[in-house]
Amino acid sequence: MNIRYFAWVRERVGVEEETIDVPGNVKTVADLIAHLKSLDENHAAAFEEDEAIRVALDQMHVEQDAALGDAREAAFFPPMTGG
Amino acid sequence: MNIRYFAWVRERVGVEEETIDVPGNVKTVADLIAHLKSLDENHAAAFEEDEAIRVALDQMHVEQDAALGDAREAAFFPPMTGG
Amino acid sequence: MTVRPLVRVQPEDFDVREETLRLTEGRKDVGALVSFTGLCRDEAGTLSALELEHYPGMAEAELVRISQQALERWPLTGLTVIHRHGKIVPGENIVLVIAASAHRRAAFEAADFLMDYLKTRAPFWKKEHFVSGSGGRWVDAKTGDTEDAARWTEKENRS
Amino acid sequence: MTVRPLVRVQPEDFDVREETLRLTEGRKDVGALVSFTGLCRDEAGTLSALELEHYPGMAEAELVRISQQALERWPLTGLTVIHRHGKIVPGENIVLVIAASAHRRAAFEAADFLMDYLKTRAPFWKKEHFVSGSGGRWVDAKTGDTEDAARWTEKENRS
Repeated sequence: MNIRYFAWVRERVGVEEETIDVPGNVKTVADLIAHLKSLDENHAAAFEEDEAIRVALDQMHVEQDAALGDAREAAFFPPMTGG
Repeated sequence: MNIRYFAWVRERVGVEEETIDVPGNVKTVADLIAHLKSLDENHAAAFEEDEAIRVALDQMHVEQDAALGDAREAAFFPPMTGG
Repeated sequence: MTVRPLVRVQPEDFDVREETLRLTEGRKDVGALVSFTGLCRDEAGTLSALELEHYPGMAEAELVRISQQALERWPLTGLTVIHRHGKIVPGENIVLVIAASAHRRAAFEAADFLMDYLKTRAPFWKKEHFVSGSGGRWVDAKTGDTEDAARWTEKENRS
Repeated sequence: MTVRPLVRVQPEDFDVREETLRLTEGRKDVGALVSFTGLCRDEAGTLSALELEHYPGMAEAELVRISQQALERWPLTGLTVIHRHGKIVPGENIVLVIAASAHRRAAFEAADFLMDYLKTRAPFWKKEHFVSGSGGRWVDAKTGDTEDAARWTEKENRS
Protein backbone atom coordinates (compact mmCIF):
# COMPACT_ATOMS: atom_id res chain seq x y z
CA MET A 1 0.00 0.00 0.00
CA ASN A 2 1.18 3.49 -0.82
CA ILE A 3 1.42 5.73 2.26
CA ARG A 4 1.81 9.52 2.11
CA TYR A 5 2.54 11.99 4.85
CA PHE A 6 2.09 15.76 4.94
CA ALA A 7 3.17 18.73 7.05
CA TRP A 8 4.52 17.89 10.54
CA VAL A 9 3.51 14.22 10.19
CA ARG A 10 5.79 14.05 7.14
CA GLU A 11 8.60 15.80 8.99
CA ARG A 12 8.40 13.40 11.94
CA VAL A 13 8.24 10.25 9.82
CA GLY A 14 11.10 11.60 7.72
CA VAL A 15 9.72 10.55 4.32
CA GLU A 16 7.02 11.94 2.03
CA GLU A 17 5.87 8.64 0.69
CA GLU A 18 6.54 4.94 1.20
CA THR A 19 5.14 1.59 0.12
CA ILE A 20 4.38 -0.91 2.85
CA ASP A 21 3.08 -4.45 3.01
CA VAL A 22 -0.16 -4.47 4.94
CA PRO A 23 -0.43 -7.52 7.25
CA GLY A 24 -3.67 -9.52 6.94
CA ASN A 25 -4.93 -8.51 10.39
CA VAL A 26 -4.82 -4.78 9.50
CA LYS A 27 -8.42 -4.05 8.50
CA THR A 28 -9.10 -0.41 9.47
CA VAL A 29 -7.30 2.91 9.44
CA ALA A 30 -6.79 2.57 13.22
CA ASP A 31 -5.17 -0.86 12.66
CA LEU A 32 -2.91 0.67 10.02
CA ILE A 33 -1.88 3.49 12.39
CA ALA A 34 -1.04 0.91 15.08
CA HIS A 35 0.98 -1.06 12.53
CA LEU A 36 2.88 2.05 11.33
CA LYS A 37 3.66 3.03 14.95
CA SER A 38 5.32 -0.37 15.42
CA LEU A 39 7.72 0.14 12.48
CA ASP A 40 10.26 2.47 14.13
CA GLU A 41 10.71 5.44 16.45
CA ASN A 42 10.03 8.04 13.75
CA HIS A 43 6.65 6.53 12.91
CA ALA A 44 5.90 6.16 16.62
CA ALA A 45 6.70 9.87 17.15
CA ALA A 46 4.63 10.96 14.15
CA PHE A 47 1.55 9.12 15.42
CA GLU A 48 2.05 9.91 19.11
CA GLU A 49 -0.94 12.32 19.16
CA ASP A 50 -2.90 9.93 16.99
CA GLU A 51 -6.31 11.47 17.69
CA ALA A 52 -5.01 14.68 16.04
CA ILE A 53 -4.09 12.88 12.81
CA ARG A 54 -6.44 13.14 9.83
CA VAL A 55 -6.65 10.43 7.22
CA ALA A 56 -7.53 10.14 3.55
CA LEU A 57 -8.01 6.89 1.64
CA ASP A 58 -7.55 7.29 -2.10
CA GLN A 59 -7.78 11.08 -1.61
CA MET A 60 -11.09 11.07 0.29
CA HIS A 61 -11.38 12.08 3.96
CA VAL A 62 -12.25 9.13 6.24
CA GLU A 63 -12.51 8.54 9.98
CA GLN A 64 -10.02 6.31 11.79
CA ASP A 65 -12.59 3.50 12.13
CA ALA A 66 -12.97 3.28 8.33
CA ALA A 67 -12.13 -0.06 6.68
CA LEU A 68 -9.12 0.04 4.35
CA GLY A 69 -11.08 -2.02 1.81
CA ASP A 70 -9.25 -2.00 -1.51
CA ALA A 71 -7.78 1.49 -1.10
CA ARG A 72 -4.43 1.84 -2.83
CA GLU A 73 -3.24 4.97 -1.05
CA ALA A 74 -3.53 6.15 2.55
CA ALA A 75 -2.45 9.66 3.57
CA PHE A 76 -1.84 10.98 7.08
CA PHE A 77 -1.69 14.66 7.99
CA PRO A 78 -2.52 17.23 10.70
CA PRO A 79 -5.77 19.23 10.68
CA MET A 80 -5.80 21.43 7.60
CA THR A 81 -4.84 25.12 7.71
CA GLY A 82 -5.40 26.32 4.16
CA GLY A 83 -7.43 29.30 3.02
CA MET B 1 -38.19 76.17 1.29
CA ASN B 2 -36.55 74.17 -1.45
CA ILE B 3 -38.50 71.03 -2.39
CA ARG B 4 -37.08 68.17 -4.48
CA TYR B 5 -38.82 65.18 -5.98
CA PHE B 6 -37.38 61.92 -7.30
CA ALA B 7 -38.47 58.93 -9.41
CA TRP B 8 -42.25 58.53 -9.83
CA VAL B 9 -42.98 61.27 -7.31
CA ARG B 10 -41.03 63.67 -9.55
CA GLU B 11 -42.85 62.44 -12.65
CA ARG B 12 -46.27 62.94 -11.04
CA VAL B 13 -45.52 66.40 -9.68
CA GLY B 14 -44.01 67.33 -13.04
CA VAL B 15 -40.99 69.23 -11.68
CA GLU B 16 -37.68 68.16 -10.18
CA GLU B 17 -37.38 71.03 -7.80
CA GLU B 18 -39.38 74.02 -6.63
CA THR B 19 -39.24 76.72 -4.00
CA ILE B 20 -42.35 77.21 -1.89
CA ASP B 21 -43.41 79.52 0.91
CA VAL B 22 -44.18 77.44 3.97
CA PRO B 23 -47.26 78.75 5.86
CA GLY B 24 -46.72 79.30 9.60
CA ASN B 25 -49.05 76.45 10.61
CA VAL B 26 -46.93 73.89 8.71
CA LYS B 27 -44.69 72.43 11.44
CA THR B 28 -44.01 68.81 10.47
CA VAL B 29 -43.30 66.79 7.34
CA ALA B 30 -46.89 65.50 7.44
CA ASP B 31 -48.16 69.13 7.56
CA LEU B 32 -45.92 69.93 4.57
CA ILE B 33 -47.29 66.96 2.60
CA ALA B 34 -50.86 68.11 3.34
CA HIS B 35 -49.94 71.64 2.19
CA LEU B 36 -48.29 70.38 -1.04
CA LYS B 37 -51.35 68.21 -1.80
CA SER B 38 -53.51 71.34 -1.64
CA LEU B 39 -51.44 73.15 -4.30
CA ASP B 40 -52.80 71.46 -7.44
CA GLU B 41 -53.87 68.14 -8.97
CA ASN B 42 -50.32 67.04 -9.85
CA HIS B 43 -49.16 67.41 -6.27
CA ALA B 44 -52.33 65.70 -5.03
CA ALA B 45 -51.66 62.76 -7.40
CA ALA B 46 -48.01 62.50 -6.38
CA PHE B 47 -48.90 62.27 -2.68
CA GLU B 48 -52.02 60.12 -3.12
CA GLU B 49 -50.29 57.05 -1.59
CA ASP B 50 -48.70 59.26 1.03
CA GLU B 51 -47.72 56.44 3.40
CA ALA B 52 -45.48 55.06 0.59
CA ILE B 53 -43.55 58.35 0.29
CA ARG B 54 -40.14 58.65 1.93
CA VAL B 55 -38.78 61.97 3.09
CA ALA B 56 -35.40 63.56 3.61
CA LEU B 57 -34.75 66.90 5.33
CA ASP B 58 -31.44 68.46 4.37
CA GLN B 59 -30.41 65.10 2.88
CA MET B 60 -31.12 63.01 6.00
CA HIS B 61 -33.89 60.40 6.17
CA VAL B 62 -36.73 61.41 8.52
CA GLU B 63 -40.17 60.06 9.42
CA GLN B 64 -43.31 61.95 8.44
CA ASP B 65 -43.88 63.11 12.01
CA ALA B 66 -40.52 64.91 12.07
CA ALA B 67 -40.51 68.66 12.69
CA LEU B 68 -39.33 70.79 9.76
CA GLY B 69 -37.23 72.89 12.17
CA ASP B 70 -34.86 75.09 10.21
CA ALA B 71 -34.39 72.61 7.34
CA ARG B 72 -33.71 74.35 4.05
CA GLU B 73 -34.48 71.43 1.75
CA ALA B 74 -37.14 68.72 1.82
CA ALA B 75 -37.07 65.81 -0.63
CA PHE B 76 -39.86 63.35 -1.42
CA PHE B 77 -39.35 60.00 -3.14
CA PRO B 78 -40.55 56.38 -3.32
CA PRO B 79 -38.84 53.57 -1.36
CA MET B 80 -35.31 53.21 -2.67
CA THR B 81 -34.33 50.55 -5.21
CA GLY B 82 -30.58 50.97 -5.66
CA GLY B 83 -27.88 48.35 -5.37
CA MET C 1 -5.91 54.25 13.04
CA THR C 2 -9.06 55.77 11.63
CA VAL C 3 -10.22 54.13 8.41
CA ARG C 4 -11.76 56.50 5.89
CA PRO C 5 -14.23 54.79 3.57
CA LEU C 6 -13.95 55.49 -0.15
CA VAL C 7 -17.40 56.39 -1.51
CA ARG C 8 -18.05 57.24 -5.15
CA VAL C 9 -21.26 57.87 -7.10
CA GLN C 10 -20.47 58.00 -10.80
CA PRO C 11 -21.82 57.19 -14.28
CA GLU C 12 -18.59 55.34 -15.26
CA ASP C 13 -17.89 51.66 -14.73
CA PHE C 14 -15.39 50.56 -12.05
CA ASP C 15 -12.50 48.12 -12.12
CA VAL C 16 -12.59 45.56 -9.31
CA ARG C 17 -8.84 44.88 -9.66
CA GLU C 18 -7.93 48.56 -9.27
CA GLU C 19 -10.24 48.96 -6.27
CA THR C 20 -8.89 45.76 -4.68
CA LEU C 21 -5.29 46.95 -5.08
CA ARG C 22 -6.18 50.29 -3.51
CA LEU C 23 -7.14 48.42 -0.30
CA THR C 24 -4.26 45.95 -0.24
CA GLU C 25 -1.19 47.30 -2.04
CA GLY C 26 1.86 47.82 0.17
CA ARG C 27 0.02 46.56 3.28
CA LYS C 28 0.53 43.53 5.49
CA ASP C 29 -2.50 43.91 7.75
CA VAL C 30 -5.22 42.75 5.32
CA GLY C 31 -6.01 39.06 5.66
CA ALA C 32 -9.43 38.99 4.03
CA LEU C 33 -11.18 40.98 1.37
CA VAL C 34 -14.82 40.47 0.40
CA SER C 35 -16.18 42.21 -2.64
CA PHE C 36 -19.74 42.36 -3.85
CA THR C 37 -20.56 43.34 -7.42
CA GLY C 38 -24.17 43.96 -8.42
CA LEU C 39 -24.95 43.69 -12.12
CA CYS C 40 -27.87 44.53 -14.40
CA ARG C 41 -29.68 41.27 -15.07
CA ASP C 42 -32.06 40.35 -17.88
CA GLU C 43 -32.73 36.64 -18.33
CA ALA C 44 -35.89 37.30 -20.34
CA GLY C 45 -34.12 39.45 -22.94
CA THR C 46 -36.83 42.12 -22.67
CA LEU C 47 -34.82 44.86 -20.98
CA SER C 48 -32.97 47.45 -23.02
CA ALA C 49 -31.52 49.31 -20.03
CA LEU C 50 -31.91 50.25 -16.39
CA GLU C 51 -31.96 53.95 -15.69
CA LEU C 52 -30.57 54.75 -12.29
CA GLU C 53 -31.77 58.02 -10.81
CA HIS C 54 -30.11 59.32 -7.64
CA TYR C 55 -30.28 62.25 -5.25
CA PRO C 56 -26.94 63.99 -5.82
CA GLY C 57 -25.27 64.92 -2.56
CA MET C 58 -27.52 62.79 -0.38
CA ALA C 59 -26.54 59.58 -2.23
CA GLU C 60 -22.87 60.15 -1.35
CA ALA C 61 -23.71 61.34 2.19
CA GLU C 62 -25.91 58.33 2.91
CA LEU C 63 -23.30 55.88 1.58
CA VAL C 64 -20.72 57.54 3.85
CA ARG C 65 -23.12 57.22 6.82
CA ILE C 66 -23.73 53.51 6.11
CA SER C 67 -19.96 52.98 5.69
CA GLN C 68 -19.29 54.68 9.04
CA GLN C 69 -21.80 52.34 10.69
CA ALA C 70 -19.96 49.33 9.21
CA LEU C 71 -16.61 50.72 10.39
CA GLU C 72 -17.98 51.14 13.92
CA ARG C 73 -19.33 47.62 13.93
CA TRP C 74 -16.49 45.60 12.41
CA PRO C 75 -12.69 45.94 12.67
CA LEU C 76 -12.07 46.83 9.02
CA THR C 77 -8.81 47.94 7.43
CA GLY C 78 -10.61 49.50 4.47
CA LEU C 79 -14.00 49.95 2.83
CA THR C 80 -15.01 50.98 -0.68
CA VAL C 81 -18.48 51.67 -2.05
CA ILE C 82 -19.03 52.67 -5.67
CA HIS C 83 -22.54 53.12 -7.09
CA ARG C 84 -23.19 53.99 -10.72
CA HIS C 85 -26.04 56.17 -11.99
CA GLY C 86 -27.49 56.84 -15.43
CA LYS C 87 -28.30 54.22 -18.08
CA ILE C 88 -26.89 50.75 -17.51
CA VAL C 89 -27.42 47.95 -20.01
CA PRO C 90 -27.87 44.26 -19.12
CA GLY C 91 -24.59 42.60 -18.16
CA GLU C 92 -23.04 45.85 -16.90
CA ASN C 93 -21.97 46.60 -13.34
CA ILE C 94 -24.19 48.70 -11.06
CA VAL C 95 -22.57 48.65 -7.63
CA LEU C 96 -19.34 47.56 -5.95
CA VAL C 97 -18.73 47.09 -2.23
CA ILE C 98 -15.36 45.93 -0.90
CA ALA C 99 -14.67 45.28 2.79
CA ALA C 100 -11.12 44.51 3.92
CA SER C 101 -10.17 43.19 7.34
CA ALA C 102 -7.62 41.08 9.17
CA HIS C 103 -10.23 38.32 9.44
CA ARG C 104 -12.74 36.84 7.03
CA ARG C 105 -15.83 36.92 9.25
CA ALA C 106 -15.64 40.72 9.65
CA ALA C 107 -15.09 41.22 5.91
CA PHE C 108 -18.04 38.98 4.95
CA GLU C 109 -20.43 40.50 7.48
CA ALA C 110 -19.50 44.10 6.70
CA ALA C 111 -19.97 43.63 2.93
CA ASP C 112 -23.29 41.83 3.49
CA PHE C 113 -24.50 44.55 5.90
CA LEU C 114 -23.45 47.31 3.52
CA MET C 115 -25.42 45.85 0.63
CA ASP C 116 -28.53 45.34 2.78
CA TYR C 117 -28.42 48.91 4.11
CA LEU C 118 -27.51 50.40 0.75
CA LYS C 119 -30.53 48.71 -0.87
CA THR C 120 -33.00 50.18 1.61
CA ARG C 121 -31.38 53.51 2.55
CA ALA C 122 -29.25 54.91 -0.30
CA PRO C 123 -31.34 57.28 -2.47
CA PHE C 124 -31.21 55.50 -5.83
CA TRP C 125 -34.18 54.46 -7.96
CA LYS C 126 -34.25 52.06 -10.90
CA LYS C 127 -36.44 52.49 -13.96
CA GLU C 128 -36.67 49.67 -16.47
CA HIS C 129 -36.66 50.51 -20.18
CA PHE C 130 -37.80 47.76 -22.51
CA VAL C 131 -36.63 46.49 -25.89
CA SER C 132 -40.26 46.80 -27.05
CA GLY C 133 -39.93 50.55 -26.59
CA SER C 134 -42.98 50.75 -24.33
CA GLY C 135 -42.69 53.40 -21.60
CA GLY C 136 -40.29 52.83 -18.73
CA ARG C 137 -41.41 51.23 -15.45
CA TRP C 138 -40.14 52.11 -11.97
CA VAL C 139 -38.89 49.06 -10.10
CA ASP C 140 -40.83 48.32 -6.90
CA ALA C 141 -38.95 48.06 -3.62
CA LYS C 142 -38.76 44.46 -2.40
CA THR C 143 -40.09 43.45 1.01
CA GLY C 144 -37.20 40.98 1.12
CA ASP C 145 -34.71 43.84 1.09
CA THR C 146 -36.31 45.43 4.14
CA GLU C 147 -36.24 42.06 5.92
CA ASP C 148 -32.59 41.59 4.97
CA ALA C 149 -31.73 44.99 6.42
CA ALA C 150 -33.66 44.16 9.62
CA ARG C 151 -31.40 41.14 10.24
CA TRP C 152 -28.68 43.52 11.43
CA THR C 153 -30.83 45.27 14.00
CA GLU C 154 -31.97 41.92 15.38
CA LYS C 155 -28.35 40.86 15.75
CA GLU C 156 -27.59 44.11 17.52
CA ASN C 157 -30.41 43.53 19.99
CA ARG C 158 -29.28 40.00 20.70
CA SER C 159 -25.66 40.90 21.41
CA MET D 1 -28.04 24.14 -17.12
CA THR D 2 -25.25 22.40 -15.22
CA VAL D 3 -22.68 24.78 -13.80
CA ARG D 4 -19.12 23.47 -13.78
CA PRO D 5 -16.97 25.01 -11.07
CA LEU D 6 -13.52 26.27 -12.03
CA VAL D 7 -10.96 24.91 -9.54
CA ARG D 8 -7.25 25.66 -9.74
CA VAL D 9 -4.35 24.86 -7.40
CA GLN D 10 -1.27 26.74 -8.54
CA PRO D 11 1.90 28.50 -7.34
CA GLU D 12 1.12 31.63 -9.43
CA ASP D 13 -0.91 34.61 -8.30
CA PHE D 14 -4.40 35.20 -9.73
CA ASP D 15 -6.12 38.27 -11.16
CA VAL D 16 -9.51 39.01 -9.60
CA ARG D 17 -10.56 41.09 -12.62
CA GLU D 18 -9.83 38.29 -15.08
CA GLU D 19 -11.64 35.73 -12.91
CA THR D 20 -14.61 38.06 -12.46
CA LEU D 21 -14.89 38.62 -16.22
CA ARG D 22 -14.79 34.86 -16.81
CA LEU D 23 -18.00 34.55 -14.77
CA THR D 24 -19.83 37.58 -16.16
CA GLU D 25 -18.66 38.43 -19.69
CA GLY D 26 -21.30 38.11 -22.38
CA ARG D 27 -23.96 37.03 -19.85
CA LYS D 28 -27.19 38.64 -18.67
CA ASP D 29 -28.14 36.18 -15.94
CA VAL D 30 -25.63 37.24 -13.27
CA GLY D 31 -27.05 39.77 -10.82
CA ALA D 32 -24.61 39.32 -7.95
CA LEU D 33 -21.03 38.29 -7.61
CA VAL D 34 -19.29 37.82 -4.27
CA SER D 35 -15.56 37.32 -4.20
CA PHE D 36 -13.38 36.44 -1.25
CA THR D 37 -9.62 37.00 -1.34
CA GLY D 38 -7.45 35.61 1.45
CA LEU D 39 -4.06 37.27 1.87
CA CYS D 40 -0.87 36.57 3.81
CA ARG D 41 -0.93 38.85 6.83
CA ASP D 42 1.92 40.00 9.07
CA GLU D 43 1.13 42.95 11.32
CA ALA D 44 4.10 42.19 13.59
CA GLY D 45 6.65 42.30 10.78
CA THR D 46 8.19 39.02 11.98
CA LEU D 47 7.11 36.76 9.10
CA SER D 48 9.33 36.31 6.06
CA ALA D 49 6.93 33.96 4.24
CA LEU D 50 4.19 31.38 4.54
CA GLU D 51 4.96 28.05 2.94
CA LEU D 52 1.84 26.33 1.69
CA GLU D 53 2.08 22.58 1.40
CA HIS D 54 -0.72 20.68 -0.31
CA TYR D 55 -1.71 17.16 -1.27
CA PRO D 56 -1.56 17.24 -5.08
CA GLY D 57 -4.58 15.61 -6.63
CA MET D 58 -6.61 15.48 -3.44
CA ALA D 59 -6.45 19.28 -3.04
CA GLU D 60 -8.10 19.79 -6.43
CA ALA D 61 -10.53 16.88 -5.87
CA GLU D 62 -11.62 18.17 -2.46
CA LEU D 63 -12.13 21.72 -3.78
CA VAL D 64 -14.29 20.29 -6.57
CA ARG D 65 -16.32 18.28 -4.01
CA ILE D 66 -16.86 21.38 -1.83
CA SER D 67 -17.81 23.38 -4.95
CA GLN D 68 -20.34 20.72 -5.97
CA GLN D 69 -21.92 20.92 -2.51
CA ALA D 70 -22.26 24.70 -2.90
CA LEU D 71 -23.79 24.28 -6.36
CA GLU D 72 -26.35 21.81 -5.00
CA ARG D 73 -27.24 24.15 -2.16
CA TRP D 74 -27.49 27.52 -3.91
CA PRO D 75 -28.70 28.52 -7.38
CA LEU D 76 -25.35 29.72 -8.72
CA THR D 77 -24.51 30.75 -12.28
CA GLY D 78 -20.79 30.18 -11.72
CA LEU D 79 -18.18 29.34 -9.12
CA THR D 80 -14.40 29.76 -9.07
CA VAL D 81 -11.90 28.55 -6.46
CA ILE D 82 -8.18 29.22 -6.81
CA HIS D 83 -5.73 28.23 -4.08
CA ARG D 84 -2.02 28.95 -4.28
CA HIS D 85 0.75 26.73 -2.91
CA GLY D 86 4.47 27.24 -2.30
CA LYS D 87 6.08 30.27 -0.66
CA ILE D 88 3.89 33.32 -0.23
CA VAL D 89 5.21 36.56 1.25
CA PRO D 90 3.20 38.95 3.45
CA GLY D 91 0.78 41.06 1.43
CA GLU D 92 0.39 38.44 -1.31
CA ASN D 93 -2.79 36.57 -2.23
CA ILE D 94 -3.38 33.02 -0.99
CA VAL D 95 -6.89 32.07 -2.05
CA LEU D 96 -9.73 33.35 -4.22
CA VAL D 97 -13.36 32.25 -4.16
CA ILE D 98 -15.97 33.81 -6.45
CA ALA D 99 -19.65 32.88 -6.37
CA ALA D 100 -21.99 34.29 -9.03
CA SER D 101 -25.77 34.12 -8.90
CA ALA D 102 -28.92 35.92 -9.98
CA HIS D 103 -29.40 37.07 -6.38
CA ARG D 104 -27.09 38.46 -3.75
CA ARG D 105 -28.07 36.23 -0.80
CA ALA D 106 -27.09 33.04 -2.71
CA ALA D 107 -23.77 34.56 -3.81
CA PHE D 108 -22.89 35.72 -0.27
CA GLU D 109 -23.85 32.45 1.40
CA ALA D 110 -22.10 30.25 -1.17
CA ALA D 111 -18.81 32.19 -0.92
CA ASP D 112 -18.99 32.17 2.89
CA PHE D 113 -19.76 28.42 2.95
CA LEU D 114 -16.96 27.67 0.52
CA MET D 115 -14.35 29.46 2.62
CA ASP D 116 -15.51 27.73 5.82
CA TYR D 117 -15.41 24.29 4.21
CA LEU D 118 -12.16 24.97 2.38
CA LYS D 119 -10.46 25.96 5.66
CA THR D 120 -11.38 22.72 7.42
CA ARG D 121 -11.46 20.19 4.55
CA ALA D 122 -9.07 21.16 1.73
CA PRO D 123 -5.65 19.50 2.24
CA PHE D 124 -3.39 22.53 2.60
CA TRP D 125 -1.01 23.26 5.49
CA LYS D 126 0.71 26.53 6.35
CA LYS D 127 4.20 26.78 7.75
CA GLU D 128 5.46 30.13 8.98
CA HIS D 129 9.03 31.18 8.20
CA PHE D 130 10.41 34.05 10.24
CA VAL D 131 12.58 37.05 9.45
CA SER D 132 14.79 36.00 12.38
CA GLY D 133 15.67 32.88 10.41
CA SER D 134 14.64 30.56 13.23
CA GLY D 135 13.16 27.27 12.00
CA GLY D 136 9.68 27.28 10.48
CA ARG D 137 6.53 26.68 12.56
CA TRP D 138 3.42 24.82 11.39
CA VAL D 139 0.28 26.89 11.89
CA ASP D 140 -2.23 25.28 14.27
CA ALA D 141 -5.77 24.66 13.08
CA LYS D 142 -8.24 27.08 14.68
CA THR D 143 -11.21 25.84 16.69
CA GLY D 144 -13.09 28.83 15.30
CA ASP D 145 -12.75 27.47 11.77
CA THR D 146 -14.38 24.19 12.77
CA GLU D 147 -17.19 26.11 14.45
CA ASP D 148 -17.62 28.27 11.35
CA ALA D 149 -17.90 25.15 9.18
CA ALA D 150 -20.44 23.65 11.60
CA ARG D 151 -22.78 26.64 11.05
CA TRP D 152 -23.76 25.16 7.69
CA THR D 153 -24.75 21.75 9.05
CA GLU D 154 -26.84 23.39 11.75
CA LYS D 155 -28.62 25.43 9.08
CA GLU D 156 -29.25 22.27 7.09
CA ASN D 157 -30.76 20.55 10.12
CA ARG D 158 -33.04 23.48 10.84
CA SER D 159 -34.43 23.74 7.33
